[in-house]
Amino acid sequence: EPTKERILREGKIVIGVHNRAPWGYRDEATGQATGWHPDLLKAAFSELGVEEIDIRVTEFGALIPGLLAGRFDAVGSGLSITPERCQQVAFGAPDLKERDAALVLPGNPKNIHGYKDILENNDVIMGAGRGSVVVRKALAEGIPSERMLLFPDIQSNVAALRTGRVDAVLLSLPTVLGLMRDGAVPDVEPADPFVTTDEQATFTSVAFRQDDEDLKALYNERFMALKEDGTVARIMAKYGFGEEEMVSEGITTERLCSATKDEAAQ
Amino acid sequence: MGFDLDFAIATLPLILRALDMTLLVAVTSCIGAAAIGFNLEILRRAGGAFGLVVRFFIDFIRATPILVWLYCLYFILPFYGVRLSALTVGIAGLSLYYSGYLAEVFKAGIDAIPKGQAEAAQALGIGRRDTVIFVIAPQMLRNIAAPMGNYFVSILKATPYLAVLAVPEMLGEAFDIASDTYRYAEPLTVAGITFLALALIISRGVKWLEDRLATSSAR
Amino acid sequence: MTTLDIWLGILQGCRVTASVTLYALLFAVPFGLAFGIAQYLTTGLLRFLVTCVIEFWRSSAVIILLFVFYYALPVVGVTLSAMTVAAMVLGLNTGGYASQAVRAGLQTLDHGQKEAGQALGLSRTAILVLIELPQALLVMSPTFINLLIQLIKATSLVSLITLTDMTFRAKEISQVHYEPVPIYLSLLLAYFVLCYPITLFGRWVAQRVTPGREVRRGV
Amino acid sequence: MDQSDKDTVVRIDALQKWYGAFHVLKDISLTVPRGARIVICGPSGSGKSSLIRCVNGLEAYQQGTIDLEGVRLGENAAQTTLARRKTGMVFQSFNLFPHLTVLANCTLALRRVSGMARGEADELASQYLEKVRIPEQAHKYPGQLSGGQQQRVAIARALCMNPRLMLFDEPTSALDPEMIKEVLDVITGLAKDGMTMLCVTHEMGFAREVADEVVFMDHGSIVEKAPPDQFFSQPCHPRAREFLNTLLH
Amino acid sequence: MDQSDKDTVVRIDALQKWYGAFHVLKDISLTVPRGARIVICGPSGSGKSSLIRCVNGLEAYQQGTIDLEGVRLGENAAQTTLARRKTGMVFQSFNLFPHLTVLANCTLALRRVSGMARGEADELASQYLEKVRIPEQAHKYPGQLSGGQQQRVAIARALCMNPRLMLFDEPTSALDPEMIKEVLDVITGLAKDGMTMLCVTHEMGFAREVADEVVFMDHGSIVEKAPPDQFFSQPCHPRAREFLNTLLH
Ligand SMILES: Nc1ncnc2c1ncn2[C@@H]1O[C@H](COP(=O)(O)OP(=O)(O)OP(=O)(O)O)[C@@H](O)[C@H]1O
Ligand SMILES: Nc1ncnc2c1ncn2[C@@H]1O[C@H](COP(=O)(O)OP(=O)(O)OP(=O)(O)O)[C@@H](O)[C@H]1O
Ligand SMILES: [Mg+2]
Ligand SMILES: [Mg+2]
Repeated sequence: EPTKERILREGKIVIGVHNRAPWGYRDEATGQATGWHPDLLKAAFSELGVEEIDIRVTEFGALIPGLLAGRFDAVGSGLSITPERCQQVAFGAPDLKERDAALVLPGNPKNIHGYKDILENNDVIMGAGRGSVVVRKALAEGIPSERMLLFPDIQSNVAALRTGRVDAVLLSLPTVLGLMRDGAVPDVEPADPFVTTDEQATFTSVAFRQDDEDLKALYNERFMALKEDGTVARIMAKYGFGEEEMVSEGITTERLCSATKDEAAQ
Repeated sequence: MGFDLDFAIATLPLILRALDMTLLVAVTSCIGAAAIGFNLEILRRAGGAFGLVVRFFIDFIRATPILVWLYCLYFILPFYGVRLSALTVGIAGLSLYYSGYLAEVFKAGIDAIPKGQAEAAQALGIGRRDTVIFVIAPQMLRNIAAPMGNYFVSILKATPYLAVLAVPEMLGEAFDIASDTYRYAEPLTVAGITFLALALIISRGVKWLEDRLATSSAR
Repeated sequence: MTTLDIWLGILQGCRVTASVTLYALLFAVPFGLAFGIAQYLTTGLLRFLVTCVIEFWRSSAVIILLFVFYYALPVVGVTLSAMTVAAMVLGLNTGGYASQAVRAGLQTLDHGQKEAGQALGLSRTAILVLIELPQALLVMSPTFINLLIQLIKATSLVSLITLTDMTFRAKEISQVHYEPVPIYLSLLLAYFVLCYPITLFGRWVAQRVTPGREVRRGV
Repeated sequence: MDQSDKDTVVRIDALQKWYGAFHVLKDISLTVPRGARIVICGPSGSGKSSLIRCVNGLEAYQQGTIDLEGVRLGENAAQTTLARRKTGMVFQSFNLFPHLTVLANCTLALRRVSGMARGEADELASQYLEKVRIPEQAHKYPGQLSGGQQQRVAIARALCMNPRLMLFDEPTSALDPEMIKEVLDVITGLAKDGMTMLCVTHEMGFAREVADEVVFMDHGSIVEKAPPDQFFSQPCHPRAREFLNTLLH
Repeated sequence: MDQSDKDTVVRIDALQKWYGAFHVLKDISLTVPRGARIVICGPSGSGKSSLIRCVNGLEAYQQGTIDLEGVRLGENAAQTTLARRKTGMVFQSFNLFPHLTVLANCTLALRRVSGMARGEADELASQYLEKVRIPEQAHKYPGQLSGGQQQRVAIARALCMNPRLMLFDEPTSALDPEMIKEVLDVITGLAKDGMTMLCVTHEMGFAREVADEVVFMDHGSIVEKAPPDQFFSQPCHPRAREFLNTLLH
């Protein structure tokens, strides 16, 4: 039975998340799936009679293997669209523009305001999530891997920052906003500003299996409708996203999947 | 997804790059764990309040997972002013943790030596320290070769936990390749087989040692 | 979030930790018994094959097996639930260790026991079931209890495959509440509370099964 | 089965046994008539244990034959099992089952091999425990008994299967001097009751009192076979003479 | 140190020892003059081993005193160590160090305790190995020797430290009959050379030949002390008579 039919029949979709605000996580209070992508998916499918969003929480690195292994129907946890990932999974329409940001100790003692500052100061050790896109950007900027500590999750990164093992933790801006929003993280602050170029921005989306083109098409169709009626903007507001995070016209999944590939070819 | 043998072979050198780190951590930790464990056991045997403390320490280690220990040493000690490097924490953590297990191995090894051996040494007027070094330890080695080898394999297999401390060991390297390429089967299989091979080499080595010790002094 | 909240939050994972342990035992006990006995009884090629199976489960890194069984097997059409994978991998790994204990227990048994059974005309099976196994299992019971503790601690790995055990809960909590000290100390304590009574029970059993073996302070 | 066979419990014929290259039993022939009490002695390593274990089927042999009440040993597994049930074996180190009570030690084979019901087996075992004079220890575990008591349990356990032949392999050599007597007394009692027995022992007083015949082995061969009086007073073979000297210091 | 003390190797005075609540040695007094050869016998559990182990400092005692050539045992650690070096102990179970060669077994204490150089120690040890008649086994491991040979090594090992007193705890009871003689011969040789010795044994032939005095213990007390001839022919105490009977079966 194709995934789409099954979802419509059961009225339930299973998505993989890595438990990270604001992307996709289990609300400690209610136990329900919440976050940017779960909310989008909920809105997109609820009119089709799919009321239930079932989440599987897993490590970030296991999101795509889990999807491919059929452990869940979609990944709704802030995956960025990259050409390599495009070869493995089918991304829906880009839904959020994602800039990078850095967490630093209060007062930003090492004065970090961009990749360049990290590159130029040999004392600075940066932390990041193992397998995250910022690592690749940092390498592309020329930051040597000896000055990177890659931890499996964000709380380890934050702990490393607080204990002085790293001087800055590079994350996506939405992640940093999510961390700061509920004030749960003591003793750290976002580097203000952290300058990135437009080319360095990435775009997130929901990922499906490549076999499930029809499911993806259905989702895309519903996503466009939600964009039209303002639902997307409302959900963006809920998580504190504004103009900056809006995906501009003309940016499509196809382009994102091939664009950097051309760059790589150059 | 399938399994691409060419790709698997291509990942081999990348993964083996981290072999030296894995071996460094494993070998140092084995030596550390054995040294600490032996001293713990000798202290425990001495009895008294100190013996009780040592005994509780060993029990405590054995009742808690290694991962939590590594977290504590790495992320919690700095709050109290002790900041050790990841490699130091990794080696110290594995050594301390497995010293509790090895202390038990030494205990069994010493208990298996007939009481008469220590008595004979005593009767000859040989001091306590010399008795341990020249009479007890060499005999113990033969009794414990096999279980000690098992724990050495365990230490080897525990090195991937150091990934949480950002130490670049083999399994972490395999996961990096996987998350770069989104091909999991090949790098993990290569890493898995490498670990298995190392583990088997240790087991065989221990078996060889055991046989040698057995023939050099047939009881 | 108070330390009490953290503590209660971690305990929510206790049920999964316990279920994984219990289901894993369903694999570990039969595997350990069957393969331990098989290794004891067989010779030649058959024994080699039995040894290979045991060594595979015993010497492989659990973390890799979990990953492969959960995320890679479905690709070739075998989809097992997270609980099944966790129970099977942890269970068979523990079972591999247990089989060595069973075999060692049978081998170290006085040879005369088997001969006395033969001399009485008992069949090989009867000797195994009525004479050898009861004694071997009794002698090995402290080892089995140690393996149980190791199994409980190894369940901390199942968070990798989406099971919400105690370690997973600690991670979840640390994702909303960035205070490593109370979280990891609570986790340490949680495992200790779970495992220490078993340690004490194991010691009590060990004293019962080896009566008259007074603590030797000969050294 | 002719008449002579009926009166022969064991007939060992040209038995040869090797451990690898080591020739441990060299052309042994020995006939044990019903009711005979034969003591085997000889220096350490001469093959006494090996011989007695062959009779019980605990060791394989390479040449020659052993017949137990007319049944050829080792020809097939079923016959060997049958033959084993006809012999009771008592070991130097007792080999009681430490996890079973004295009574359970005795009834194990009765119930598993002869398929006897529990009550009946218990009763029979109690009789034999009385015979070896420890009925009151029935519910203790072997570990709680003295060596002499343990060896007597081992004898009772063997007797329960109602053997035609009892084999003893140095039954007293692991015992303290004081306990040796109580065990030898029990064996002497059995002999008086007419039990056929083959006994490896160095207890010369016992041999003199009980044996019909003393067999002296050396280097895997039987070098002398004589009634005890003759053997002790005028051994023919020089090795036997030497051996007797060492025994008496 | 007065003259009588010079001629006394051990003086045990009103010795009392308990294992927990169990009174194992009850008011033992015994004097061993230089050159004396005393055999201790008695039923199992009567406290023979405990007594001999107290003399060697292997066991602590609660009351009474032991003086070794005028040195009070246990008063301080250094004196005890010194006293221990003056006694050589031979155990029932040999207790050789299985991981060392015969020669290394003998030289270990010489080198570690007396701080002797290797060559010198080897030479001295070889002399004693010759004395116990196994110089040719020097480079074997204990596991490759027979029980009798092992026990002779144990004796040589003790002799190397040049003890004033040799203690033997049933040195032959773990041996096969044939090997008992070779060990007893060695001990007899020592006795002839004038070595002072305290020997627990049940070998009556040996006691008769070698001992100056036989001490019979029962339930932790010395109940009879007599020259061997008198002890064996007309023991006064009923327990001693009973005990001698069991030994002779
Ligand atoms: N399983 C075996 N493999 C090889 N050689 C063996 C084995 N069992 C016994 N032997 C050897 O066979 C010889 C005879 O052994 P056996 O036990 O029959 O002697 P024995 O007369 O009973 O001696 P003892 O008085 O010491 O019991 C010995 O030299 C022994 O080393
Ligand atoms: N460590 C101990 N703790 C408690 N009781 C002990 C201990 N060692 C010996 N005993 C007891 O003390 C008593 C005397 O023991 P000892 O070994 O001195 O006797 P023995 O005369 O040498 O006997 P045997 O002839 O059996 O060697 C025995 O009843 C024994 O059970
Ligand atoms: Mg024998
Ligand atoms: Mg004794």
